[in-house]
Amino acid sequence: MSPLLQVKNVTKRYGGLTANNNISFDVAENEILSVIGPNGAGKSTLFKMISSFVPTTSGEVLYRGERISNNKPHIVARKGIVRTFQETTIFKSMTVRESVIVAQHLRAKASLAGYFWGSRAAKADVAAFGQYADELLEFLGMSEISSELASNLPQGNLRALGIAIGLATDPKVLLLDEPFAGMNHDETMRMVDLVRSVRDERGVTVLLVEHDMPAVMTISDRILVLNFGEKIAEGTPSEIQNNDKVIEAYLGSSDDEIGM
Amino acid sequence: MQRRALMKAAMIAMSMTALQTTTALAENPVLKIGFVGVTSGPAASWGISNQRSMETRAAWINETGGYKIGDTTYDIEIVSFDDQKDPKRAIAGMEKMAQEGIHYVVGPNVDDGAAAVRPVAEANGIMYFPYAFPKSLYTKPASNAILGMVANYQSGPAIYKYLMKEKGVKTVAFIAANESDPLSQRDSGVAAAKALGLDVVSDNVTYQVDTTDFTPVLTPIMRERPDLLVLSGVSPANAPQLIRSARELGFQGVISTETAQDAGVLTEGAGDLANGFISVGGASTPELASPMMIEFVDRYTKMFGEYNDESNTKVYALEYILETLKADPAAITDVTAFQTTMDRFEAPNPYMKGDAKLRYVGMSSFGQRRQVAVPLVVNVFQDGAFETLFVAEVD
Amino acid sequence: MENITKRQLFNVGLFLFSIFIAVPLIISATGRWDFYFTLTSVALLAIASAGVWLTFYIGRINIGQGAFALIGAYVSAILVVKGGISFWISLPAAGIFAAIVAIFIGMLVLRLRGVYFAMITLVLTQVVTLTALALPITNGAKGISSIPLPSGVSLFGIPILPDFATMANTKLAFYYTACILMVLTYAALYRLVNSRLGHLCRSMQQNEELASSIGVNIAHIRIVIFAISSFFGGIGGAMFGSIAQSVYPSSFQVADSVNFMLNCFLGGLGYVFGPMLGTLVLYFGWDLLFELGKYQMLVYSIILIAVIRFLPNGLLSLQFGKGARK
Amino acid sequence: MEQILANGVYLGSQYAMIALGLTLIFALMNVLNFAHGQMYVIGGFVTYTFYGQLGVPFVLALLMSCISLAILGALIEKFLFAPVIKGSKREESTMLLAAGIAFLLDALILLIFGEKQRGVPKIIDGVFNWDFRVIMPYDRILICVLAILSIICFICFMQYSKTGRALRALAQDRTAAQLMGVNVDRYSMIGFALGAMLAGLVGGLLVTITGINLGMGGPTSIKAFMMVMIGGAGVISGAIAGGIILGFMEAIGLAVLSQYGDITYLLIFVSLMIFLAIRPQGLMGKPWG
Repeated sequence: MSPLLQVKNVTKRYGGLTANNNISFDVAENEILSVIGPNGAGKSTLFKMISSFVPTTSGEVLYRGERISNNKPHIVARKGIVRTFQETTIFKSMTVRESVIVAQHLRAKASLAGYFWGSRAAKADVAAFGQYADELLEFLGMSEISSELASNLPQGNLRALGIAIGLATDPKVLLLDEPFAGMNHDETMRMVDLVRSVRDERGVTVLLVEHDMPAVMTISDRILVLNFGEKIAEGTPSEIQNNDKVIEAYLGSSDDEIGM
Repeated sequence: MQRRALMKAAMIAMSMTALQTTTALAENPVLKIGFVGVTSGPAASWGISNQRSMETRAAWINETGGYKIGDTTYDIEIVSFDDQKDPKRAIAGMEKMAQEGIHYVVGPNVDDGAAAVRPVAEANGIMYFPYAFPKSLYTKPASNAILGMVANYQSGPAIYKYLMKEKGVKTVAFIAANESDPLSQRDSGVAAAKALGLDVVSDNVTYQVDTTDFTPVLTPIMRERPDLLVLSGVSPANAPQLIRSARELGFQGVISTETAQDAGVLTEGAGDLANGFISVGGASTPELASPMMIEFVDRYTKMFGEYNDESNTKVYALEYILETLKADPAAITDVTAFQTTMDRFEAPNPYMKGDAKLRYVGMSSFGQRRQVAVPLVVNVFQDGAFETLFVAEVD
Repeated sequence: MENITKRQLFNVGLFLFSIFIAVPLIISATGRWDFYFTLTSVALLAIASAGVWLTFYIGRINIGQGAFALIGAYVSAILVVKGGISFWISLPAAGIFAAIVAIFIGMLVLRLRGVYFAMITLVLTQVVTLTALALPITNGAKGISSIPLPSGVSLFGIPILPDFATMANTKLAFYYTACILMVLTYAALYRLVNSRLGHLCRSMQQNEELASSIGVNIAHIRIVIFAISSFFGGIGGAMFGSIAQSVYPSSFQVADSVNFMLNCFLGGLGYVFGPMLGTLVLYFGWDLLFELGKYQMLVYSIILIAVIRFLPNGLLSLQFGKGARK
Repeated sequence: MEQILANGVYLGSQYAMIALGLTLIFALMNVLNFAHGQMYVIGGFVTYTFYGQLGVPFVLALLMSCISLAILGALIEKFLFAPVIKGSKREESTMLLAAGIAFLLDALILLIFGEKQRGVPKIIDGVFNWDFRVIMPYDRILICVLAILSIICFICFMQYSKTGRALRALAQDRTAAQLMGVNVDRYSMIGFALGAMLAGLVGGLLVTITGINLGMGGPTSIKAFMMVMIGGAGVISGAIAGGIILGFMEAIGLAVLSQYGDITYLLIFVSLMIFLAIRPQGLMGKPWG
């Protein structure tokens, strides 16, 4: 069986700076794969290339054998590869529920004009969107805050909202950008459970970039380690924990906890 | 608290409005004459000189007991509307005039405004005196516009002819601002010059109205070394700078324009460099000004602190309206009576020495009498004041 | 969003009643006939402002609506004068032509944001004015004047629209036409904003990256919105040309573009009907202050500053209170 | 060719100064100051009144322009912009305020200084003429030199003085500056005053050459916007570059394109649009959301 997502010899250069150098790996269906690495290792850039937010300098990303890199983000999203954001990138003045409804854009059956005129299909869509939003928020345990304005949410909920927005698009692959950053232990564990259930109950393949080592070790099926734009290791959590190169990379920059 | 502050502001505005409307109570019935033109923004000086000459004259009339038309003596009230040089506003202004029951309006100051108000003026029976030159405003079927000054296609040829004869001018260059009015004036100027046999060496150099440095604009023209440089439709603000730049670039020929200018502005902006600059003016030069003109200038200066020579050409419209009404009192409310009177109207010109007449002309340019006969006074600037170069008539 | 409350229905009814019945009644009672033109202008400028508001809705400051209004005015004038086509056909044609131009220009400039977009649209206004001055078809500096009034339209011999030229009171006819167009525009705008396209616009206004990550083709929607916006501009401009019966390169200029934008700010960017109110206050306000003579501009600007100082989110924020509604 | 160069330097230096004030205000508070041109005009009229009317020495009159505009700018910031920025949901709302202020200043200029074009006596007579290859009146050369000197002073001020450094920190990141202990409110006001002062200074300088009238305000603002956009919004080097580029564009454009007559400016504007479309953040700017 061919892997769901293949990253093949991907390189990104910004001027003279190499952010990613010749990186290759595969992601299997229904897997949780984490990308880790010290600050500036090029994790975010890798994510941006997979979701086509930036073009690759060379190499390509394949989804079910089809090339998705160097494309428009919305086209990649349409194929089912959806990313969330590192920062608090949200729809500030929408409520949680509104955000989730808007995010179901790709599930719409009626045309934009249909919505304008209020066609039957559009009405059906609207009803379906609302229902699905409630369902999703229930699933994510966010029902109580569904009518809160996004800009009023505390940080932990913001990340959950990010995931909710991502999930609302019905993704096949969800790219989570540092879902645990800035969370305490309890919050992190709750999020770990959530990500797991997303995979288990919704059949979504999850790719995540993270700093929080314990969380990554608990959640991941496999881990990919980057350092200075190079892939230095790939394997199961226990393999990674015992990998000399990884230990060296992390010892060499033990002081940084937050960052790219 | 915020709401209260806002309310307060609104109240103040309203009470100010109320205060303004309580105009001087006079025993005479009031005859309202309108003005629609630009009195704010970049072109403010055109409209303001216009409005102020009307207000000066009205105040003068009222002070001396009013104006007798037929058996009634009227006080004159000037109702002004600032159209901000926007044709849309000009229409609103003309509507406002109709609302006030006004049948005689001076303005607008520019081509687009004058064209835009035409439907309103014709529908509401308003005669208006634009300072805009397009012939379509004055030729049939247009009926209600009367050109309030000498058009450049009338003054231009006269000036060129004079310069050809007196100064041996053979080549001419035109420069205009990149706007409707100046461009139209340039085109008709070029046509007139060609018809006279002048060699037009440059006619497509334009400048933006907001130009602050004319040197780069003028450089290509200077290479052609024309005998005459015509500043088509130049605004009083730009004229001194153009003159200064041209002279500083070493231009030796004659510079002229067909619009009215202010001597003070020229002195301040270009000083001696403006000597010899030819423009079209009214009748305020000492050689021509009647005692009445001198008194007018006096009163204007007292009222507004400073005279504007542009008003020399703008003093006439109100006088024409009043004199024509005097000739036919029925015309106060009936513009068709006014229009018929126009064909035979004649009165002495109070602002000029000699026996100049006020009458309506324009047969040769428009095919109907839709222009005021103001003397075509061509002035030359010399050491801070205008001198009359020659005077001609328009038919 | 689908359920219109009774209160809203009542408000709409009240609004329609006031513009179509109450205003004409009040005008004929008070004899202030000049208000017709002013209100007609307000309606038409409000249409163009609605377009600007729509571009604000995708997070773009549009100071180029004057350009599209001018394009619309010229297209209609040229079709009517040189092509001999009925005004009623030239009106949508003007809108569509403006929209097509917007699509081409939009493809070039819509990726700009913030002040950069604002600036380039401002330059666009100048470009269109200068083009109108330079082109032979627009008659250059001389403009197009003596445009005939809208002619009558009949379908299968049944008159649908009267011939304006034979009318005794074109003011009223233009007023009604402008009001109907305005009502249609705002109804469409309201529908649009509350339909999925509107939601997508809002998502783009708040975060374009996130919007594209959920599969929104932001480039496409921007162009669609810009085209609709310019369509409104074209319609407003064409109608104005018909009232003034003349079009000049200076009929719509930078000052107009800026005013369209100010209308939106003044009314409130968060409210669909903001630009309508903003236009009414800004344009009508100027006329009402007419009595002040040379202090008109002074008082006008002071009031404007006071409004923005105390109601920085627009006039309509007064009614809805802080933070209410979207 | 030499003439074009000279024209370009002259125009560029004065444009750059106009753009500097605008970009400073923009960088500090994200306000596109529509009233910048009006401030320039007021500066011109103040110098005109003191130098042209009252006979005060030119330098003193210039100083009066600077002081009065700085005060005006500070007041406008403190009582209008600062509260509006705080209370408004979308920061673009300040554009309405800026436009309102532009209207207000226009009205005040008309009431106080009148509608006429004003000019002052030449500060130096004579024309520098290098064999008809470069013709430049001496007063222009002087103003050009003064403008360049002012720009250098301004850059030094921003680089080396404490205030300048605080302003730059503020421009870069408001929140960070606040954390670093910069008094944001105070420095916003100082920055705005400085920006207004620059406008007044140019007005005062240029009144000796071009004169001044109330109509110059709006167009000057628009021109300044263009320069800022060419160079990149909110970047000081960008404003200078933008000013010089626009200056040269006009000088060269008018010389090279003059054969195309009426469409010279059309071509200039269209090329500007194309440039911005290709390089949306200008030469040196950072994209602004």
